[in-house]
Amino acid sequence: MSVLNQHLLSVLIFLPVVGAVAIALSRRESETLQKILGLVFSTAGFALSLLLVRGFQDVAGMQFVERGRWIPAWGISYAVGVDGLSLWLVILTTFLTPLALLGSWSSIDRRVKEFVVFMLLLEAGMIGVFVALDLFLFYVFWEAMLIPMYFLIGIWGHERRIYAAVKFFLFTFAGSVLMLVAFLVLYRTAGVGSFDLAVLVAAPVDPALQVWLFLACALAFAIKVPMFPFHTWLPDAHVEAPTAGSVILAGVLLKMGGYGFLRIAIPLFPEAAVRFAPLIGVLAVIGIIYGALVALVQPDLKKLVAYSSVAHLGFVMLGIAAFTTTGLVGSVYQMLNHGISTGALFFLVGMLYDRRHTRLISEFGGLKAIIPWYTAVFLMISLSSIAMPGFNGFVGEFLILVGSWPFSPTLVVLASLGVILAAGYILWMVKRVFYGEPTNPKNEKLPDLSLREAAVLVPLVALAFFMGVASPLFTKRIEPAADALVVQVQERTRPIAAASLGPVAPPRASRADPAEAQR
Amino acid sequence: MMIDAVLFYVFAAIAVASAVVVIGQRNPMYSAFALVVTLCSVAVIFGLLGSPFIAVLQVIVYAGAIMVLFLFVLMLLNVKREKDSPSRGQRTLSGVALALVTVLVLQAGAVLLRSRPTPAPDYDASTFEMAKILFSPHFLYAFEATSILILAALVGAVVLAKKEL
Amino acid sequence: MSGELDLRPLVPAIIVGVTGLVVLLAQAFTPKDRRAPSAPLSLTGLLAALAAVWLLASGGGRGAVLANAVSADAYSLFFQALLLGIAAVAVLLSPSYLRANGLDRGEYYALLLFSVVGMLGLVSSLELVSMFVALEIMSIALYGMAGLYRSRMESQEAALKYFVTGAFSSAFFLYGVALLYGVSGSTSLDRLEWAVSTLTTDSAALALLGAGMLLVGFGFKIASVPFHMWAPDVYEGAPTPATALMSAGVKAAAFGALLRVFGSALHALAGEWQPLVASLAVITMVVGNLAALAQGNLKRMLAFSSVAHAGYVLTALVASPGQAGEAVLFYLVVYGAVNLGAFGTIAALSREGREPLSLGDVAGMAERRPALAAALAVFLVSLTGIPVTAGFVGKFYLFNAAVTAGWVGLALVGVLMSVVSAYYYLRVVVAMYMRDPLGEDTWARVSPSATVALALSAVITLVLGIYPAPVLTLARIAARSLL
Amino acid sequence: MPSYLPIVILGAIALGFGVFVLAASHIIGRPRPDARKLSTYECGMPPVGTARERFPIKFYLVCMLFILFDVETAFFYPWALVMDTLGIYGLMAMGTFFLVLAVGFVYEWKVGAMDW
Amino acid sequence: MTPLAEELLVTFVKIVIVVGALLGGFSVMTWVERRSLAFMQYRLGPNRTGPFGILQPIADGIKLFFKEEVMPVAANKWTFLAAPVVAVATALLATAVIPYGPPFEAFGRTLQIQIADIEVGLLFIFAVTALGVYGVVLAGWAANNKYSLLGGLRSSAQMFSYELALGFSWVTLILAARSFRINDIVDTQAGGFWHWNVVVHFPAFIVYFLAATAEVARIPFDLPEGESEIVAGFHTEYASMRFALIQMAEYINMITVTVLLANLFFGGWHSGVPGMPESLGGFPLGFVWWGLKVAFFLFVFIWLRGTLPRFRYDQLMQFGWKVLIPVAAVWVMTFAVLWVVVGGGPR
Amino acid sequence: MENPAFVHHAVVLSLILFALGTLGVFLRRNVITVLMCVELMLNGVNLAFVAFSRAQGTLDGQVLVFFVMVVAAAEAAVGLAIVIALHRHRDTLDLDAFNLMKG
Repeated sequence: MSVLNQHLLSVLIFLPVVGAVAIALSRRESETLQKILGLVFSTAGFALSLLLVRGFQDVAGMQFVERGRWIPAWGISYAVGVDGLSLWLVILTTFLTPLALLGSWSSIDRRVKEFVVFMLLLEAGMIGVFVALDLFLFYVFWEAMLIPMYFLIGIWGHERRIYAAVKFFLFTFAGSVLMLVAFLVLYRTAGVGSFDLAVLVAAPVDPALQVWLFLACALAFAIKVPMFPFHTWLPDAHVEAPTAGSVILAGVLLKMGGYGFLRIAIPLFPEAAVRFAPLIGVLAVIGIIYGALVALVQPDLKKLVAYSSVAHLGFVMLGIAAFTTTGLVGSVYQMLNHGISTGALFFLVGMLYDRRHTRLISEFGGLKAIIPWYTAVFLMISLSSIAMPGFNGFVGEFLILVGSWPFSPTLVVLASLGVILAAGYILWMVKRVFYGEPTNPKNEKLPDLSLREAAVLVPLVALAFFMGVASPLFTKRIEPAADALVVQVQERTRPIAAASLGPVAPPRASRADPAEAQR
Repeated sequence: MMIDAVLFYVFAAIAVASAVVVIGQRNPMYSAFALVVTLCSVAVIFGLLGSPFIAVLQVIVYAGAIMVLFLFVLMLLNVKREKDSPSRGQRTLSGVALALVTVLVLQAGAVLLRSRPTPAPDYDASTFEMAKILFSPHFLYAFEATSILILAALVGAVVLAKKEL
Repeated sequence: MSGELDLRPLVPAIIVGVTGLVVLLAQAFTPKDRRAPSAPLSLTGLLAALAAVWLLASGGGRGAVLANAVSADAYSLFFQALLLGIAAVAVLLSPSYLRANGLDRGEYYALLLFSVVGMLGLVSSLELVSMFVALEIMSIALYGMAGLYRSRMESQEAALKYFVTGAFSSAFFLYGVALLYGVSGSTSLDRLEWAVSTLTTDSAALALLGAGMLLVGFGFKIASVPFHMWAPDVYEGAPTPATALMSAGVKAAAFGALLRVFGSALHALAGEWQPLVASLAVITMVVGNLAALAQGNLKRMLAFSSVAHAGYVLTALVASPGQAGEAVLFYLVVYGAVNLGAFGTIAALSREGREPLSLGDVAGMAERRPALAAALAVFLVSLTGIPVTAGFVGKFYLFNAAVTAGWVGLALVGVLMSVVSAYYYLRVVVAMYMRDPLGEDTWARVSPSATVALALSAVITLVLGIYPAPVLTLARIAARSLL
Repeated sequence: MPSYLPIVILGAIALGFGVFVLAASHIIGRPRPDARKLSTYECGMPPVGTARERFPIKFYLVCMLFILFDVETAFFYPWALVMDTLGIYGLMAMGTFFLVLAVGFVYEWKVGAMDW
Repeated sequence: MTPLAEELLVTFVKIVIVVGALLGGFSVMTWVERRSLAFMQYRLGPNRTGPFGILQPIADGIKLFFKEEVMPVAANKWTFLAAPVVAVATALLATAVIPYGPPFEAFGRTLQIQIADIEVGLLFIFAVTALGVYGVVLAGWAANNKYSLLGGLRSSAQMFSYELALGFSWVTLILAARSFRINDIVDTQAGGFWHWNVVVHFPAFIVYFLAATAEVARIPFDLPEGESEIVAGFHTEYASMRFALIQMAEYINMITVTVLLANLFFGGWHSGVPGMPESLGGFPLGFVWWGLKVAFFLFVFIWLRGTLPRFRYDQLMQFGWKVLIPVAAVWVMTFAVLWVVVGGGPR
Repeated sequence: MENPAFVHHAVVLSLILFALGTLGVFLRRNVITVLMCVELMLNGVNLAFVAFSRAQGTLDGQVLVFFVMVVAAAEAAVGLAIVIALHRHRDTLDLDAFNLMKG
């Protein structure tokens, strides 16, 4: 492996930081320079992240692993790596960030420097969360990206931005501090003197304790996802955030919740996870239906998209709760899909907002005739969002529903109801906004997509298509990791199931080797 | 030894009685006088406990210097009696404090009475021996630090009280 | 006798003390219309003392000297370096503030240096009386500093309240010392440790009573609830750089002594006092944070926050001395840097007797003073305990210690209260970054020395948040010498 | 008999003497009070206001100096007692103490706390 | 007779002797002072009552006893009454540890006219004198008179300012004697007048003499009274026996410092001439030397009063603080250095 | 030296004085009286030191009294200076009157 490959993940994390520092040092007035620099750094990051895909092998286990001593006194190391679960999420992050910067090129017109800096820092934090292999490191990134997001919402958001920013911050912070305590307790009880994920996974935790630890972690992740009933921060944050913020928030941040379950909560506390799976499944389905129903009655475009996120992520959680290989693959895939389609939807809503400074559905109507290109893109993304076959959304939801069948047919049926509802609210919205006669005279002079906007949207649309058609290209990378996770959890939980018959010695041999445990 | 004990209880009674006056008086001037009496009684008790030097020092430093300063300030500022009627909240607070302190004192007193350390071995309790300990290296740091303490107090007091610097 | 008279451990304190004398004399002999070079002198002295600490440390430190009264073990060297650093930063913050408020007198610096002498003594004493004298030096000098703002009634009130509570707590401290002396026949910590480990039930009760009273005395100094009521008034009324020193230095020094007494000398009684400390920690965190929520005045808010932080630090005390030591030491470094920075920012903007104290005063700061706002934001984020700032690592360490000792509940209260604290810290950030400025920017230009101080604090806050390992290692070495 | 007992007896006698004299004079004396006699003496003028007014801060300062230097002498006495056994060490110890306070003294002097 | 009762008896006798002598001394002193001053000022002084007016003090006493008692209505009654008692009690108490004359053999035991010989003798005097300030402060405050209050403040400020110098002046004596006992200090001065502390500790003597003069408020330091500014100072409102008690206290204090002066600096009962016999026909000659010294210095105080003008108050305070105290303190350190260099005095 | 029986009662006496001082700090509103109560507390401490010194047969306790006295003196000097400084602003010594800062 080349030097670059050895340090690729670190480069990916710190390249945006370097960019942020460079921009922070530039003069306040040179705004264009700052924007260009931001774009250059984030695009470079994306390009480099593609190297990950190229070098990735379709096997389970961590790749591109990098370890360094950090705080040896506590067994904290700087450990990063990717596997199938995180690979695409990293790419998604690096992919969406330049687009978000490009998309808000003109809509952000004040304090540009800070905006770009925060965006890049946010990117670094998000990548860090996805690649961290050490609980401490994970937590650091997890919390660290709160701050830039908080500023993005609070400074460049809309009318109730401060309320939304503080709410966002406090909700997620409250959730994550409990996770921190859980980590500390785990560290103590495991007694391995290390925060390394693999090492901790290999150290068994008393199931009674696991329940508490799992709940603490799950709370943090559930808030982030957000799972019903912890979702109340999300509509506020999404609606009040600037376009770029919404895109990143929906596109990447929410994924961190689901990813947290897969990477942290389930492997560390498998027994508890299995025990709580039904609850999660039920909540997930409630989220699907609730989100869809609420979205149905939203008069505000952005709110509608926001609630659709609640529904979509319900699918993700359902797949995770089902805990079959197919379901997990579907969940990860659905996370990517949601990132692309909802990201794109937020872009589109933002572009409309830039033109009309309103997001009320009732303000629009018959836009198809005025801005045809825009309409076309919107339509395609909508189809992706409602899981139209041929688009990426379909693959994800299908996998999830199939994978969840063994888990609970009832829930699958109910979730399918959610699919139909999604079609309902999206299409109804499309109808009201684009079809019919232009009702509002203010809309008559709206310009169609600019070249820059097209440049933002085209990759998204293309990807939505591509992922719908060539899904195996993606899923085959996810599968080994998902499979390994399922196997590992089953191995761990089986002795517990048999525990009523008597103590069964845990399979020590396999646990001693972290790599083994991962598989 | 009989005489010692009698004197001890007499002066202990005087000390407590005058201490009660200290905290019971509304006129700070009387409190100050009562405190002087307490201090002198305690000095006598120091003497009875075999520390004549400390007894004398108590009078020199406390009664002869510190209390004079208090009286001076009382005279300089012409301090009046405290207002007669404290508010209800204050009275409640005082009641609570009184009760609390009483309970604690009873508890602590019981502890103190119960814990009798081993009887003292024979030792030379002269002032000379005490002075040797005072100037032993063990207390050297505290001793030298004391000079800084006094200096800091000096500077602080001047800074606070002097009209113009 | 000469063997015992190894004065090297005292060299830093001696340097600082002598500097204080020089500053005082310089002030006395400077004509009325001229200004004494107090700040540079003080800074030189503090840095020289810092160098002395470094030399001592590179020489491997010293054990107990002066018949077990004082030591320059790693523990005290660590604290001495910390306290000298804090004092140096406080000195850097002072000149512009003092000039802006017409308080520019050498006495201020002299008192500051004397209080530092006290702090140094407090952390290096192995003996309760030396400790007490040191405590008093520190306190008395600070009473003077708190009341220095002679034209302002608030300042005098602050001095009075600080004094009354301080004197009251000293008496408690002393009675505690007396009782422990009654138990052990000595005030040396090592003798005490020995005596405490061989107690009968009756004398154990006595020792516990003494320990409790000692705890009350320390409780006042670290401003833990219910002994905190002075803190907000004093922090508000005192000149701001003095407040910075008070909040960072006093707390560090008092915790240094507290840990030495309770962690090592009285450790045999840990089973008895730990629940007490734990409950103190809980009420301190809860009351401090909830009270801070209600504050509109920045200095008061920071005061209550410092109360709350005393609670966080107390949580670590339930751990074994070694681990508690590490955590507390590291946290005090962090806390020192952050609080100096936070109060320093307020002080640096002071002009003509005014300073930014309300949220309205800092509104829109990010657009007018981006660097300053960023620095203050870093400090506040660090106080909240969010990663990549040192505050996070510090809290992590503290709560880790509590959890390791099996007190998960304490850590839970701690983190939940951190969430509460996020609300009031963020309010300031919101004002600076998300609100529009009110009126003209009439605050002072930040002087070069204050810039250095603030930059230093901010850099330390960030660096320790990202790469704490070296300081952690030092803290561990230092804490180990406590055992 | 304890060596201090005579002092206690003398103290009692001294107090008793004072009280006795006052009481005797009270019994013997023939008070004929009138308003003028009982009014406060103010060089023959009717008294103006009360005597309990505020007085210069000087008195406080000098008294403060007194108590601080008084405790200094309190250290000198035991030191003088054992100086013989301490030798150079005692000299250095007290010398340092003395010098620090000398600085304080000079400071007070310069700052005018001793000017009347 | 049990030993305890015997001891008590001896103590009582001593106390009666000392107190009686002091009260007698007080009376005589007033007469001597008035006569001497008169002679110095070319007048006669009291000469009607008895031969040479020797009975004048008794007449004065009787007069004061029958005098009308007056207390201002605004005064604080009990404090007003307590002040003279405190003054005279502390003055008497201070005399407890002073040896009056040498130890002598009588009734088969060694006796000394000293009420109590305690370990911390010299400091006891210091302490009791410190308490003496209260008499002044109380008197000044209680009368509720402007002159009294200001006078009280002034007197007490003067007293403790000089108390400091006084205290310092003893330090070197203690150092040399290695004891707080006045007897020990006297004994270090045996064997010739060049051993007297006035020679060895000359600066201390100067400081002591000036400070003591000021302490008992004798001219030129009698600032507490100043007819032109504060009338009679703190005792403006005092009359009859109350006034007499205050006067008595002042004279007793004066006698005390004089006796101390003789004891501490002038060899006490040691003659100062080597080879002088200890006693003459069973009578200890020490009493003679001692008596002569005390009488001489008592006269010196009167003499000073007759010849010197008084200071201004600011001069007085500045002299105390800026001259006397530094000199005393520096002398202490100098002496200590010399002591170490020389290697200590004779043991 | 044999211990007299009242040594322990002296300790209790010290506790009583200390407690009375504490009580006074809470009960009295006059600043100067409060300071005097603190002195009373310190005096209780001194008595405890001396009594324990006697009971333990070590002289350290007496030495400690020295330091306590110095501290008491220094505290009195500074405390009363503060009182005087405050009095310059306000013609009262009532602790409750000093409530400029609230929150």
